[in-house]
Amino acid sequence: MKLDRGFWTATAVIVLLGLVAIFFWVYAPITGLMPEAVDRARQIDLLYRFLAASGTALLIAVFGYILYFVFRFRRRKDTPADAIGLQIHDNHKLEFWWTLIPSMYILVLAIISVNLFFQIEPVNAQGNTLVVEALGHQWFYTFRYPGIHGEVGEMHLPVNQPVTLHVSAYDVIHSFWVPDMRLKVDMVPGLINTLVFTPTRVGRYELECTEFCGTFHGDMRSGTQQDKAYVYIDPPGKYKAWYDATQKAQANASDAVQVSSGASLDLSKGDPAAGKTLFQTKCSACHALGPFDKKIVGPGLMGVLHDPAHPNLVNGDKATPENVAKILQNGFSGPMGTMPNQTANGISDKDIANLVAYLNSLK
Amino acid sequence: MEGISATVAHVERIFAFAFGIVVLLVASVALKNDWKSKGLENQVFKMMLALLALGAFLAILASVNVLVGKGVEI
Amino acid sequence: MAVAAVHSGGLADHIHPEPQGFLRKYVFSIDHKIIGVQYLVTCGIFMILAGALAELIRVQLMRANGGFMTPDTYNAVFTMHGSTMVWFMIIPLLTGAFGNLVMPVQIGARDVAFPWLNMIAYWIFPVAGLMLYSSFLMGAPVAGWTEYPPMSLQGAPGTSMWCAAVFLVGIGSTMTGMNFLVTILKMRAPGMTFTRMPLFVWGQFVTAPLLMIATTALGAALAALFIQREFGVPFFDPTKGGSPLLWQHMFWFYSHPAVYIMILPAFGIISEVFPTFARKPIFGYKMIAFSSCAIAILGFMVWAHHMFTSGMAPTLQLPFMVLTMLIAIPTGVKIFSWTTTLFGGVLEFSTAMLYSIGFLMLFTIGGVTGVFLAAVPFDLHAHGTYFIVAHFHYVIAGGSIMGALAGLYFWYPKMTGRMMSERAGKWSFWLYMIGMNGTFLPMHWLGLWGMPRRYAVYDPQFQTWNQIESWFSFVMTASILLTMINAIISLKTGKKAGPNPWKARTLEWQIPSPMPYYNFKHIPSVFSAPYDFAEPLPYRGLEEELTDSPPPVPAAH
Amino acid sequence: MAVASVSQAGIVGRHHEEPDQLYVETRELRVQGFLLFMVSDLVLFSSFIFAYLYLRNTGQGWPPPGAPKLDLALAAINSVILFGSGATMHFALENWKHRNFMKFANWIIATIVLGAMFLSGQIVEYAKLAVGWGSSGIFGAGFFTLTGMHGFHVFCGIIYLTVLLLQALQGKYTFTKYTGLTLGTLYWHFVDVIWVVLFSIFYLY
Repeated sequence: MKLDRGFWTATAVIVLLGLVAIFFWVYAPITGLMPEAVDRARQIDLLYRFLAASGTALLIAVFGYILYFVFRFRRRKDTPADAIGLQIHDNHKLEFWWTLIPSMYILVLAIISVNLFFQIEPVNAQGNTLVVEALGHQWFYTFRYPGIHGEVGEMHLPVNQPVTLHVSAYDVIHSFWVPDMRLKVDMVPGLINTLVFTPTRVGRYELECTEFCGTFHGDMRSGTQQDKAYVYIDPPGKYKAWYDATQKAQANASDAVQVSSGASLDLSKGDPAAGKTLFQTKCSACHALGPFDKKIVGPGLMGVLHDPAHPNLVNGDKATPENVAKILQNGFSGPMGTMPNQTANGISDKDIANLVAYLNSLK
Repeated sequence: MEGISATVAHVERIFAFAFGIVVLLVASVALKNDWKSKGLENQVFKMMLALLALGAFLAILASVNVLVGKGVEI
Repeated sequence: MAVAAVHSGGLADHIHPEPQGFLRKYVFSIDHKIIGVQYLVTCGIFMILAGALAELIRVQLMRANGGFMTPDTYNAVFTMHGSTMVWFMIIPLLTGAFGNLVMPVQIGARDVAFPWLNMIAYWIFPVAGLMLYSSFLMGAPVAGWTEYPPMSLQGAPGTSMWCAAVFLVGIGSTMTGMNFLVTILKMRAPGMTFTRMPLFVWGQFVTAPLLMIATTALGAALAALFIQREFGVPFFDPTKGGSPLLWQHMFWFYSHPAVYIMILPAFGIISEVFPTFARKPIFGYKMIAFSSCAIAILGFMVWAHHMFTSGMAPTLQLPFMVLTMLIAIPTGVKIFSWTTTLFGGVLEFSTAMLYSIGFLMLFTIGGVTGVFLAAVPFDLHAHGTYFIVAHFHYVIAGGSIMGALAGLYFWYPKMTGRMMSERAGKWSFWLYMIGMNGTFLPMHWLGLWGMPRRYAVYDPQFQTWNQIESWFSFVMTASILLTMINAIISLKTGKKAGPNPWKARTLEWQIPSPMPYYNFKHIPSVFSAPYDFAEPLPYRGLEEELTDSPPPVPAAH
Repeated sequence: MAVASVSQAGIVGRHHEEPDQLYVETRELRVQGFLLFMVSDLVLFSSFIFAYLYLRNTGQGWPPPGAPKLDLALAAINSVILFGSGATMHFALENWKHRNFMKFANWIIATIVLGAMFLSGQIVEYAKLAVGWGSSGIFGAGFFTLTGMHGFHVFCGIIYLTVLLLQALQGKYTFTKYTGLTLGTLYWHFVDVIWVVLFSIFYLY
């Protein structure tokens, strides 16, 4: 059977419809429905437009030909009962092309995706990056800010300031998803995951949990347990006001850990060399000598007292030798891990002084 | 107590070394004899004999502390 | 003519004696055809259960603030819906039911390689199903069918029962896989080379190793979860050194191939239906067969694409992304080949053909969204949302179940000797198409707009679309019920089918319907591929099958 | 070995019987099916080995704090015992093929004894470690789960070989038809070979 006029007409209609679909997806008002709240969102939307346009065009082609064949080659009333179809088994040329063209398409898609992937993936924190930590609980979120004691219930970000977001969870896997940011990362207990982005649009955005976490999974709240969870992107002035007010309000908030036993330590006589030996035997199983998010059981401790991105310790206190000693004395329990206290670790006051001296020497 | 368990370990090592060599030789000879046999299950047998010889070899190395894993008492 | 078959003594002439008594004939039967029907009926029961659970989900989602069920009940309901549909409905239906029913006949064998193992594999399945549903009595599992720890470590005692039940049904699957693989490798009729096998047999042949290997890996994961829950061994508990991601690796190493277990046999079914009702050979037989193999092999290398947001190393994410995209190529080849098979045919729109065309369209939608999700940057947005729900329901409800329904309408006459009502069948098809698309199409944009999955309550702006979906889901249920009623009533009232109502050309249509216990009086020999409608049938030795010559004599033991 | 001699006399009468076609074809099915069973069992072990290596390499370093020390000397002699049993099983089957019933029986009994010795060695090792499965953290998750699973396989193997020996004594197998013995040998070799891997990853790595 020759490819007749009907076939070519159908093909023309299919091509036309495909072009219309591509045109539609190129100009579809995605941002009208969903604003793009961060810098990465635009690129992800472009990828989505590419995928949607090519996908819809493919669907139109397949559906178009199926429907045309179904209509054109249906058994009619006058078709003899023993009629058979065209006895063609294959067509190597055709098969070659329809293997090659999808392969090319996949190649292009892979290049685009890989390229975009490297733009999205966490890069090393720059100098002016705001480092925020988001923590999942059953069933609310809390956040930790440099310079603010303890955990706060709302997430505010200043617009146009690069953000490095570390996430983890206390109990089960949660996730951090702001649909208007097009970004998502799971909060896995025992792991620190990272997102890097720059907010570009002021507003209030819903924060959703997409990793099933139990009874109220559909109803995760902000840390105050009152409101739905939101991320607020504020103008710099408004953010500053919020930050100052919160810092004041949180100054006297209770610690995540028990208050110190009160034993006063003399940190002045610490010996870094002795501390180094002790670190290797007592601490290195759980703490890497790497950046904060190089986590083993607890966070990495390189520059723990000198990291501008982490001016706070895991319990929210300022990173000072005294506060490090306090954690060594009392232990710590939270999403960044669990650390036994002084007695359980079997270290003396002198050991603590040595360790603090050693940690202080790491830069 | 210490002395006894050290002696036991010593004896264990000697036996492991000696019998390890026996098993290694036996498995190698068996593999050589079977080399030309055909059939699906015989191919599998040959593979397994080879692995058995490998295992015996590893046990010999372990018995003389050439191969020692992490977290293992010598 | 009235000469009983002569034994050459080989396996091909080894016939089980005719089973005597109700128990041996219909309950503890070792006949693959009876076992196939047993699977089919059991799967039907699980379909009703899981379908009812699905409707409970849809009723709950009619209102944004829920209220029909407590969140915990809702969580248990969707967990059981997913678990039942995957392990107790679709996998046994496509492998156990249709595989047993026709695969041995299509290769010209008298039975599967290990009939007793086959019987045991079947009987494990309803027992495991009872165990699964008994977990409702002790507090049903609530963490979704994926049961991610640490959530599943908090779950009710029923979670351990869930582990045991799925482990058991997995053992049954493994047995079926081994059985089918040996059967297809060793028991083909003389002349039935690999390139002369019907494509349904190819589907089963490619599925069997997946069943055998992947299911065992799942067994290990389930055993580890069970051990952790019952004995406190911290595989997955991060506070004691375990890793929640370990479960995700172990689970998806099974569950991604499981997706292909659920779709490859359905590919096989529609590859049988298309040539039969288009009266022309399948286009690109070899490409369809080899692309199935490619999909099965690639299927083992892409599991971590379910974990792009879990915090895996970026260096691992990239190869998984690219490999996942590669699967689109063999899948595309299949879709194009089936579409081209329609070209120049004499298409007869029986219900089986309608369902196959429906399969082709809906599966293509699921495949296209699958390529979307393979791209990590897009997956970062869509992961864990209703977009995912839409994607895999298009693949499973639009692909696997439509394929199974096509198979049911196609092989029902062979199974029972009677036709199903075509009129009711066409109604069921259109209801299914309308209901299926109405239910799952809106989920695409709901997900992209920000509705995560597994929410018992959701934001009010999504309520309208959810109500529309719920109403359409009732249409879908009506369609399934119509098919089931059709199948039951047609047992009694259906038109007599005769051996070959569709004028199909594979071996199972050349023997009487329903198929006799010995399958063939003489094992035929095969000298060509089955789909050349212009040629005479490519089989020798089938002359006596439809005559009333005496059945072959069972081998003496 | 009086029983064995009697039984051997019973077999001798039939040992010239040529296997018929049904037997030959069924034998192929059984061997292939059994190999596939071994493959899926191997996947089961591999999954747990993957889990162990994953926990070992992504966690807090190895050995984890508080893990007991393994005894390399005991493990070495114990491994040699198990590998030796693989060799004796090989001889058992070889002797059956060479139609020597007495030697077959002796070698298979040696295999069973060596297997039992290996199990006892494992029990001694467990006793020396003196920690529980659930209380030994990820060390126990890897070590006790895998070696326990392997020990269970050895235990099943001992029972399997005993049954085969009894069946052989009753004359179930002839010198031309002995698929069951082949399968038993395959199984026992499988158990050995798995131990090569387990021994390496727990004691040598």
